[in-house]
This record gives sequence, C-alpha cells and structure tokens, in this order.
Amino acid sequence: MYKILSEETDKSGMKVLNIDKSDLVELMEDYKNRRYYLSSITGVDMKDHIDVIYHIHNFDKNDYLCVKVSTSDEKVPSITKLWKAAIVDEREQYDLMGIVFEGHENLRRILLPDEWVGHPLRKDYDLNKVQYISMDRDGNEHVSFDDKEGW
Amino acid sequence: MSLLFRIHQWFSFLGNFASYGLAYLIQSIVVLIFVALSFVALIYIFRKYMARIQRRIGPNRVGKFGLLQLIADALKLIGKESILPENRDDMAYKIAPVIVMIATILAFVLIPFGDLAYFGSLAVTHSKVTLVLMFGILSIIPIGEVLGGISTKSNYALLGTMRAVAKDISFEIPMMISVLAIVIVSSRSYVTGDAITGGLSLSGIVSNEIIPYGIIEPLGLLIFFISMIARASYSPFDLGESDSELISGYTTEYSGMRFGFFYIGLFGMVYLSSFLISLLYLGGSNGPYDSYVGFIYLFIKTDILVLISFLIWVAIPRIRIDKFVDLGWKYLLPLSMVNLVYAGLFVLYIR
Amino acid sequence: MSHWIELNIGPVHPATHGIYRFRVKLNEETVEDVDITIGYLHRNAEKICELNYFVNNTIYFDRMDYIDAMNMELGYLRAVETLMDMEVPERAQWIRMIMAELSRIAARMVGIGALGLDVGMLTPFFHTFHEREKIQNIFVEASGGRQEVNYMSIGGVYQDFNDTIINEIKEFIAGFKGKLEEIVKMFTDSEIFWQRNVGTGVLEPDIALDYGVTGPMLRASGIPYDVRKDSPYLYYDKVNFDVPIAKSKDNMGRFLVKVEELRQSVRIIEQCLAKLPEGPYFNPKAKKSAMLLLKGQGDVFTRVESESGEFGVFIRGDGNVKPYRVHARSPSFKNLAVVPIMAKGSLIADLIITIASVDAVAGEVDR
Amino acid sequence: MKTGDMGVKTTTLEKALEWGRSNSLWPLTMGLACCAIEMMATQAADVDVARFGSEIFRNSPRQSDLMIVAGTTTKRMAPRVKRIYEEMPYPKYVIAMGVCVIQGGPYVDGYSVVLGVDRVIPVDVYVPGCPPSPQALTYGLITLQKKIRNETDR
Repeated sequence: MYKILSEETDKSGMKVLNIDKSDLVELMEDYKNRRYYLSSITGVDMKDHIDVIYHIHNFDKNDYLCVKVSTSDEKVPSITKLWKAAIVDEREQYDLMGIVFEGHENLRRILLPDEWVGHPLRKDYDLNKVQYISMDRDGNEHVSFDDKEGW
Repeated sequence: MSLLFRIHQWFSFLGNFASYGLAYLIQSIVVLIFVALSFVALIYIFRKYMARIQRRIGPNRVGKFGLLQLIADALKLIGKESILPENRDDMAYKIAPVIVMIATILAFVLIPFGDLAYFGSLAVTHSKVTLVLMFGILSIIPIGEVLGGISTKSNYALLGTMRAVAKDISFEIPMMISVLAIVIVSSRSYVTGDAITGGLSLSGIVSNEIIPYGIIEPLGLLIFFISMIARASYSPFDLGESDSELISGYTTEYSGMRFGFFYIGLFGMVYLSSFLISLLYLGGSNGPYDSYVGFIYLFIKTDILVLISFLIWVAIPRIRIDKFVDLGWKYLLPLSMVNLVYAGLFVLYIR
Repeated sequence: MSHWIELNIGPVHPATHGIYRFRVKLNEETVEDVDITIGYLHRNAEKICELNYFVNNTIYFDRMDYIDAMNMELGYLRAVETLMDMEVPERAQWIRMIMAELSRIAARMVGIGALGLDVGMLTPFFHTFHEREKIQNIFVEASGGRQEVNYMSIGGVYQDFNDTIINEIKEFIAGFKGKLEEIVKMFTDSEIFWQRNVGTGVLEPDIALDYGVTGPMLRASGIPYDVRKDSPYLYYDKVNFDVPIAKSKDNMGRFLVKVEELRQSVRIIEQCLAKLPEGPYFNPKAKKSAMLLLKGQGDVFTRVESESGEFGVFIRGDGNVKPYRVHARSPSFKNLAVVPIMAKGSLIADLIITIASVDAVAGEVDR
Repeated sequence: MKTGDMGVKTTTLEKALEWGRSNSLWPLTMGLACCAIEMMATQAADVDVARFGSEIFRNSPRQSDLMIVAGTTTKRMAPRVKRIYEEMPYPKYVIAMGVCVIQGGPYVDGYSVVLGVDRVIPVDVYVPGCPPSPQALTYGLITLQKKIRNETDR
C-alpha cells in the first residue's frame, strides 16, 4: 500500500500529493482504476534533486490532481504501462531534463537528435557551448561542437 | 475545297509530290500555331477564371492585364537548369516528356477543324481512320507518364505512376466502348436510314452528325466526359499527381523544360478532350451556314466545354483511388455496355 | 506477398501542416505503419522563458500555437496571474474572452482551408483566408500585430477597446454567420468529400483518453469535455454555449464538430459584446512601470481550451522576477501521437486527411 | 554583359530570359513556422501574389525557382533546408522571411535555433518582421524581381 507523505493545495486550488517514488506506480494504478487519466508530466531541476510532477485528470468528476515525486538519482519508475500518453511525455522529459524513466521501452530523445550532448532544461546546461547538427546522405543526424562540421 | 488543296495549288509549280508535302507541312504549322496561341489564351483564361472564383485578381502585372504571363513562364522554363536524378533510367527519363509532348501535338493535327469561309476545310489529315489514330495516340500519352514516373526511381513518382496506371486501365475500357457506340450509330444516317461509310474518321462522324449524338445517347456523353476528365487527369481525378499527397506524382523529379512538357501535356489534354467531346457528341462544326463558319461553331463549343472543365477542376475534391477504380469497373463499364446495346437497337430502329 | 515502400512524408511536405516527418510503411497503397519524428521546430521556448522576466514571456507563448495566439497568451497569463494573485478587472476579462474566441475562429479558418487543400479542393482555402484576414484586421486595430499579437498582458490587456474595434467586430460577426454556412456548404455539398471523410481515421474514445487526446478530437469521439464548460475560466460560466460532440468518431465527425464550434464561438462573442461593461482595462498593480518587478512564488498549473485542445501551463516561481520553470502541456503533442493508430490499415489518401483533421501545429508540438 | 564581345543579340536574349525569370517566380512551399501562415495569406485572396506571376506554389523543389524560408530554422532543420535548396535547379533565389530566419529573432538566446539562415544557404532578399505582413513579403518579392532584372547589367 502506498503512503502519502504530505498533502497540500497549490495556488490554483489543486490538490497536491507528495509521495515517495517507490510508491508511484502503485498510487497511479489506484487512480487509474478510479478512471483518472494522465494529463502531463513535468520535471523541475532543483539543482540537488529533480522534482517530477504528474498531473492526472478525471473526466467524469472533472477533478485535477497533482502528484509530486522527487528523485536525487535522476531515476523514476515509468508509468507507460498504465497510460499510453506517458510514452511521449516521458520521452520529452528524458530529452530535455534527463530524467530516466525505468521501464520505458523506447526511451530515446524526441525533440533533439540522438547524439545531442546534455539535457538543455537542466540548470547547469551551458548555453555558450554551441552544438551543430549535420546530416549525411541517408538522413542520419550527427552532432558536434565544431562549427566547421555544421552546414 | 480545303485549305490543304489551296496550299497545294499555290505550290503546284514544284510538282505534285513536293507541293503536297510542303502543303502538309505548312498547314500543320499553321494549325499548330493557332492551337498554341489559343492554348496560351486558354491558360490565361484559366488563371483569371480560377482567381475570380477564389476572390482573387489573378495575374495582372506582366504585360497588359497580365496577358504575357504565360510567355514569361515559358521563357523561364526554357532558361531553367534541368536536373537529372542520379538513379534514373537514363533513356526512359529523357524520352518520357518527349513522348507526351509529341503525342499531344500529333493529336491536335488529327482534329477536323471544320470549314472557314474562303479557306474551306481546315483539317490537316484526310485519313479515313482518324478516329482509330486519335485513340491510339491517346493511349500513347500514358506510356510517357508511366515511363517518366518509373524511370526517376523516386517513391512519390512510383506511387503516382501506380495510381496513374490503375486509373488509366479502369477508365479506358468504358471510354472505348462508348466510342464504339458512336461508330455504330454513325454507321447509318438517321435521316434516310441508309448505310454510310466514313464512320471511322472524325470528319466522317461529324458530317453525319446533324443532330448531336449527345442528344441521341446522353449516357454515352456522360461516360465519355468522365473518362476524358480522367484522361486529362485534373481534379477530381488527378490521382497520378495528387499535389497534396504525392508532391506532384510522376512529375516530381522533373525540372526545367522537361517539366514544362508535362505541364503542356496536362493543359493540352484538357483542350484536346474538349475538342473530342464537342466533335463526337455535340455536333462539332455543324450548325447553320457551317460551310462558312463551321470552325467558329467548333471553337465556341470547345471553349464552353473547357470552361466547364475548369469549373469542375477548382470546385471538386480529389476522389480516392479505390473509389475511382470502383467507379470505373462497377458503374462506368456496365453503363457503357448498356449504352452500346442501346446504340445497336437505335440503329436497328432507324433502319 | 507484399511490396513494401517506405515513403517519407515530411519534414517539408504540403500535407504536414508544419514540420514533422512521417515515415510511412506502405503495402502498395495501404498504410502498414507510421513512425512520427518531431522536433524540427524545437525552439527551446521553455528554456528561454526561464531567462526572461514574467512579462516578457508572452511572446514565446504567442508563437507556440501560432495560428491561435490569443488563447496561448491567455493560457500563460492565467498561470502567471494565479501565481501572483493578480486580479483582472471585469472589462479586461470580457475583452479577453472576445479576443480568445476571435482567435479560435481565425485558427479554425486555417485548419478548414488546409483541409480543403488536402482533399484537393482549392477554392475554400481562399474564402476561409478572406475571413481570417478580417479578424486579423481587428487584431491590428487592437494590438498592432496581425498574427503574433502580444495583446494581453499581466493584469489586463494592452489597450482598451474603442468604438472602431467594437463596430468592426460587430460587422465581422454579422457577415461571418452567412459566410460560414457558405464555406461549409462548399464541403458538405460534395459527395466525394463525404466519401473520403466518413469512416476514415476512426478514433475510439478509450484510446483517445489513454493517449491524452483533448479538444475537438476527443469531442468527435463522443466525450463532451471542454475546459470552458467543465472548469470555466474568465466568464465562460456567464455565457450560454453548447459543447458539440460527434458519435461517428471519424474525420467527418471532427470536421462537423469544428464547424459547430465555430457557430458556438460566434454565439459567445455576441453575448460578450452585449455584456461588455465599462471600467478599467488593466490592474493598476501591473502598470507598465511596475511590470518588470512582478514576482511569483510557488507552483501553479492552469489550463485553457485552445483550438486544438486543453492547453495547460505549469509554472514554478521561486520568488524572483523570472520564472524558475515553465512547462506547457500542449494538446497537439498528444493529439499527434494517435495518428499511427488512426491511420493503420487505411489508404495513404486517408492518412493525409487524418493528419489534416488532427490539425497539429508544429510550434506547439515542439515548443 | 558577361563576355564583353558577344554583341547586342546576347544582351537582348539575356534580357528576355531575365524578364521571364523575374515575372514567373514559382515559390516552393517551404513553411517552417509562424511565417508560413502569413506566406499562405500572401498567396490567398486579399493580397494575391499571383498578380506578380508567382501563382503556382510548387510542392516539388525541382520545379520551383524561389525558396521563401518562412519561419524559424532550427539546427535540426538546417541541413534539410540546405538539401532542399540543393535540389532546386538553377537559377534559384531565396527570400528570408521573418527575423528568426534573418538572425534568430526572439530565440536568439536559445540552444537550438540557427542564428540566420544565411549561414546555411545564400539569401537574396531579407524581409524583416515577426511575422512580416503579406504586404511586406510582396514588397520583398518585387525587390527580388528588380534584382533579377538588373543581373546582367553588373
């Protein structure tokens, strides 16, 4: 049985459940059985740890719920088994934030090319290091820091 | 008296053979120049007409009222680089637009243009089998398209070609059967009921067509019109090109004047199909005083048909390929059979 | 025996309204599998938002769903105003509602026109854009921008409505009612359009929910969910409008739902114009000189109904003048993910229409 | 004059070709982002770029003369823009539409936007604006036409 660490209301009047990440799948399964659907996944880099925020939604009761998990080793269990919507969301958060969703079958980058270095939405991502993308004849993309290999 | 014979008389000092040859050549050129000019005007009208339907103005900056727009387009296409794709099948790639172009030109030479005042008949070809020749040529044009599509080795072109072939097969049979019905009907004069000859030449059919065949067999007119839209491949039957799906179908990899040939072929087919419909079903150059102004009748009928075609072009969405094949085999083919039987019964009746 | 062709639709292709790439596996004409690649318009708006002041970020939201800019702004500003506990004066709220609905109409006009192009009808495109142009003239009058308007600002709107704008809107609404029916008639009078839309791109409601699909696509699958109705923002609870649904779940259902929503939008605008009160049009706390000093603390997630679905904005503020994290839950991103399911087994011509009926905007998918 | 000694005939021919070229610029539908909608508006009823001979928006790069790069070019898109440019036959022209294409625009601080498409392909005319109005794009097109007509006089 899952344990809710604390419960609060955020500024928009939404109920927030803080839970431990080991309870995540169990809690989500419970809510799935209550006809909740996944709306969005957000990762927030807090420098020493990463907050992963799930918004789930019940269409019958029109109830929005926010589930917060924090992780210090960048790893969170995947919930793609429960909702297919998580497939693209988790890929996006992996791409931009570098959160590894354990159990995701196809955890590739989605917005940036596969070879991209770093996760841009991290606070320690260096914007001054410019990366260039080139493409060979077959359409495969290559990333390098050397501007001569660009276009 | 025909224009050909008059030119032959002017050059009679060259001897019989040479003067006839020269006469054919000159008249072909004259006719083709006329066709080309009217063709330019046609595309100009199409653009203006389309713009008018779409609340636009259309070309109006190049020359007076934008009249020179097409000349500018042609000049540009001539000056354009013609890119050769790397994986092409060289000969097929180069020959395909030429086939389309030549076939289109040849088809125009076969048309009996009717009489015009002093010149007499403007027809170039006085063969007795122009109908057969005409539909032979109409079947050559798809070969150019298929060659062009397959030889470029592009997936879009390949898909476009597959569609074009499926389309051609499914409409050509109803088209030919409805033409057969015309040949049957024109084998007997419905004025006297006597058997007449010349049913395999376009001019023979026209000369017998006092009442337009479109009135005698409206079903045939419908089938033939639909088939001709498919042959000219504009919307709703532009399956081979389908701009929004396959970029531009079998012409995807063509550039410069080679593409220009296909482009001319497309609009030329619209014009040609209108000519054919007005010849076979709407009485061609027949009308009051047709030995003086028959040509004008033909021209007016054709132009009205062209405008109707353009209206269809801009207003109707593209049909899906499987629905089109259904249409061809399940509706057009049985209907054309019915039409054929009806034509036979009609001939029996007037006898 | 099967003949495989791998067709590459996109990134630049007339049928992908935006730039994404569909790698379609074809068995002759039948679609066996679709693989979607996105990210060609990834403009890192979320990163740049962290570098800018709260008030400056509106422009990046304008450019997310770039055809429906007003609703995007509204989505962002709702979040920011909730975060800052900023009251919005009554007049400003009504003005926002009018603008949001006008923007929805403008966006739909693009979508419907492009659908026409995709089925091979050239004409409706020009008529819909003519209507859109009129809306853009209203936007120019109000904000100076045609498409990316940047009209709303924190605590109100950039500029008050004057009589010219109100008259223009009234004139537009009066003309649009008839014009809409005319445009719809162009489509629905065509037998071929029905043939191509009915029964293609079927999306079952449970799949739609599972994938997080919202907006007209969800409503066309039979679920009457509309943020405007279910959790009203602005004054959507004070106006009468209906949420249309379709039972057919296919492309035609989506088209008809979109059209019916246009009629409802017109209804909403008419009621708004009648109820528009006098008063201030921005909150004095957010006057221009104080704008850069606005601070926010805490988490907030709000959502609005944009033209393609439920647009949610998550903002975390750390008590600074810049947001700590901004995340947009973009509807098109989710809607696009169901295209492979909708298209499987259909012909390639159906795939094209399905893509058109999803009406995903690349700017919002990739952000 | 290119060679100097070819005489009047060449000049006239070149002038004619230039005239044709400038009056029949068929644009490629290269809508990348927000500006694409304004490009469509340029094509549509109220502005109607067809008046200047740019009626036919070709979908295939092989058949188009003018590439209107409409919208932010991301780094991921840049090689593809370049390839499409290479697929176009000579003579070809490029209009950079919108500030994103000119120098990065509002996304200049980011990590994934090319700061100016002129780093990838040569640009003939720049049309600033975010997005430029259809009238501005039309003006850019007229400017390009003037440029083409004066090509051989250099």
